[in-house]
This record gives sequence, structure tokens and C-alpha cells, in this order.
Amino acid sequence: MLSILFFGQLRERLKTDQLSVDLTTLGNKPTVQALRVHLAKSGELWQELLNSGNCLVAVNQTMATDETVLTSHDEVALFPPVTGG
Amino acid sequence: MLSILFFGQLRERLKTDQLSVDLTTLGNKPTVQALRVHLAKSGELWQELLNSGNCLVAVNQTMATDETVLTSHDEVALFPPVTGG
Amino acid sequence: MTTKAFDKPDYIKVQNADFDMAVEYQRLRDVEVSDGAVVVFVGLVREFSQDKHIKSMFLEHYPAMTEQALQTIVQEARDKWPLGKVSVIHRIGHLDANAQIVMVGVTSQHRNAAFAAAEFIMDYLKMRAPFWKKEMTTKGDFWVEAKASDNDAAAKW
Amino acid sequence: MTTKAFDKPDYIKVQNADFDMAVEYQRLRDVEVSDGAVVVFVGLVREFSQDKHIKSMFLEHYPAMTEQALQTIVQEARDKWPLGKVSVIHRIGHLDANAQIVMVGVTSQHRNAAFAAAEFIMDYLKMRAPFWKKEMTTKGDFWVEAKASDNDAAAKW
Repeated sequence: MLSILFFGQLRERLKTDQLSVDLTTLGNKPTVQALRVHLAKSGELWQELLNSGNCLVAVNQTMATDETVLTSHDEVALFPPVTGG
Repeated sequence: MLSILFFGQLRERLKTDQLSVDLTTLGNKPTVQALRVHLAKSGELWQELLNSGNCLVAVNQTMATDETVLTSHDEVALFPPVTGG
Repeated sequence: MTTKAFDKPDYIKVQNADFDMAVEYQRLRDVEVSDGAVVVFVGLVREFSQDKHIKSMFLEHYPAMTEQALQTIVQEARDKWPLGKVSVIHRIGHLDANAQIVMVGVTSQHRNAAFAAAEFIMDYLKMRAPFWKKEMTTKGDFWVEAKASDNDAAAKW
Repeated sequence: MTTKAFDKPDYIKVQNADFDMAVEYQRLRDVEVSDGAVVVFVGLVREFSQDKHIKSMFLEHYPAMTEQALQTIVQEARDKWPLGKVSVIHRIGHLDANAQIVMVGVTSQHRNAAFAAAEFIMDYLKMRAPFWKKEMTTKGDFWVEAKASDNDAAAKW
């Protein structure tokens, strides 16, 4: 299982802190992009927010890209551009 | 009378904090340069230190150049490059 | 929440508690190091954001990632400049207007290295550390939008 | 020795007495201004100068000129960046190793303006403010020589 975390405005608008995704549901090439496509099926708002270009991703607490390949037990975090400091 | 002040290593090596110079001794064109020439007559060390390029000058508490014209009652300060901070 | 590396004197903390400038400055002045230059940056909650009066702010973060992200940024600064001590403290949770949010402190033998490193750490923190701000204002609650100027600021390094 | 301009909140002091970072930081955080960014630089007496162990330092200055020179530098910084509060404190007389020599503190709504202005003030102070340092070391007393790098640092602005 992949553990998917949501932060900031994304967490609030999707009303979701966290969910689990079975790696096998992402097909032969389980990339971050495949995960986005999978999650976007959850509804129009998910479709809009996950593909807005304002949705960054970290895999195992390190910034990642759409091409990053996921493996079982990875922690994937989705969040808007950061605004600390 | 001009009031001449010395600071830092220049003050220490010339063993002089302050002295007075009559403006008329600087001739028709009483510039900072004319003052340097006049003071340099005080001895070899004066000659060396006042013309070393490491002797800066302020007139009435503002940085000045050799061409700056002096008038009576001016306060002229001679000092090495500053090293504060 | 506390990380103290013993091979290099970094002090990196993510905490809800306020910090005390006098204590943090003393930590940077540690006599072991004897650097001539200390630079400290502090970011405060502003009372106004554009036309909105800010009552308070909520700072969310990604706990598992935050300190690691800050440590990576500090290490990048150490790779670029000869630094003595480095401190980074970032607060989370609810903060009132005028409260302290973040502190970056750096020492070096060279003042220009200390200035550059402190600014670099702030620029990268703004772009890469997983914090999100929500402002509670007199006109409602708003998540702060990331600024393009923050990416531009980091690009100069 | 104290200058307090009422049209702009500059705090410029030349003094033998030590200064207290907690007090000076609080002065910069004055709620009237409500700037989001505070940058503070402190210069300390280093224990070593090249191969010499420094026991103490003597700072001479040109009293009639010093504060005016500092005020001119602060005004130039204000002309370049939008600043809130500015503090400059420079100590004179005998100072021990590790003592505080100088503090520059700046606030702004923009962190990059605060960093730039604080660094600018230090760079210009090093080149233009009439202070001279003499180091009392284990190998004798030496006047500090001006560094070409200080002129280079100021040239970048």
C-alpha cells in the first residue's frame, strides 16, 4: 500500500488528510503521474486540483516529479506551493 | 587659523593630536594640497606620511580631496584609511 | 522536534513555542567558534496583508519532512560559505499578529558570507520547506498564495 | 552621543558602553512599524588576527564626524530601499576579545530589502566611518590595516 498525505489548502478543499492506495491499481508503471490520474477519478474537484500545476509532490519526504517511480510502502505527499518563512 | 587634527596611526607616528596653521602661510591658493606641502616641511617623517597615498583628509567633518579649497576657521582632519566595523 | 548534529553546530527546531532572541543570540555567540560576524533574520506576522487586517495566523507543516528539508538547506549553505554556527527556528500552529514566525542565525569570520548564507537559507526555506500559512483576517480566513518573487529570490543563488 | 531623528526612526549611537541584543531587538520590533522582516548584524572582536592572539582592542574615532558619517550612510540606505526602523551602534575605546563592537539592525516589509540595507550599511561603514582599530596582541600592539576587500565590498552597491 502507498500512503498518500495531503496538506494546506489542498487538504482542506479535498477534505482529506490521508488515504491509502494499492500500488497494483497504478498499472505496470506506477509513477507519480499514474497516481495523479488514479486519484483524479475521485471526482471533478480532484481532477481540477491534482492537475492544476499548483499541486507539488514529495515521495518519502523528498521533492519528486511526475516521472518518479513509486514502490510499495512509499509515503507520497501532495500539497500546494509552500508559504513558510 | 586652520585647526588640523590627526587620528589613528598617523596621530601616533607624528606624535601630534592637533595643531593650528595660519591660512596665509598656504599662499594664494590655500588648498588641501598646499596644506600637505606646508606640513611636510616639518620633517622627513611628515614628508613621508602625508604624501603616502594612505593619508585621507576631511574638511569640516566631510571627506575632501587635495583640490578642496580651505577657508579660515576650517577644521581639517588627516587620518589613515578607516578600519571600523 | 529537536535535532542537534554533533559534527556541525547546527540548531534546527520546528516548534509551536515562541523563541527568545537573547537566548538565541547567545547560542550563536558560543565562544568556541569566535567568529567576527553574526547575522540574524527574524520574520514576524504582519498586521496587514494587502487590504486585510490580520488577527492571527495558522502555520501547518509536514512533520516528517520539515526538519530534513531545513537541514538540507543549511547544508547547502555550508557548502557555499565558510560558516561557524547556524540556527534555524520555525514556529507552527496558531500565531498572533506581530508574533515571531521564523529565525535564521549565522556566524562566519566574514560578514559578507554571514549575510549571504542567512539570506540564502531564508530564500530556500520560502521555496522548499513544507510550511503553509493561513491568515485569519477581518475579511475571513485565507490560505496565503505562494509568490513568484520567492522563486525569483532563490534563483539568484 | 545620542541622535534621535523624529521624522525617521533612526537610532544611531557611538558609545563605549556595551549594548544588549535583547533591548536592541525590542527597539526594532516597535509595533508602530509592523514590518515583517528584521535583520541584525553584530561584529565581535575576534580572538585571532592571522597568527596573533588578540587580548584586547582599542577603537579610536573622530567624534565630531562619526555620527554625521553614520547618518549619511543610513540615509543612503533609506534612499535605496523601503525601510522601517534602522539602528546603528558602534562602540569606541578599549574592548576585550569576543566583545561586541558594532550592531546594525534594519526592518522592512521585504526581507531582501532588509538584508541588502543591513549589508550596505556595514560595507559603507567599513569604508567611510572614521574609526581606527588597534589590536593589543601577544606579539605586540598593531594598528589594523584597511583591507582592499572592504573597498570592493562597497563597490558592489
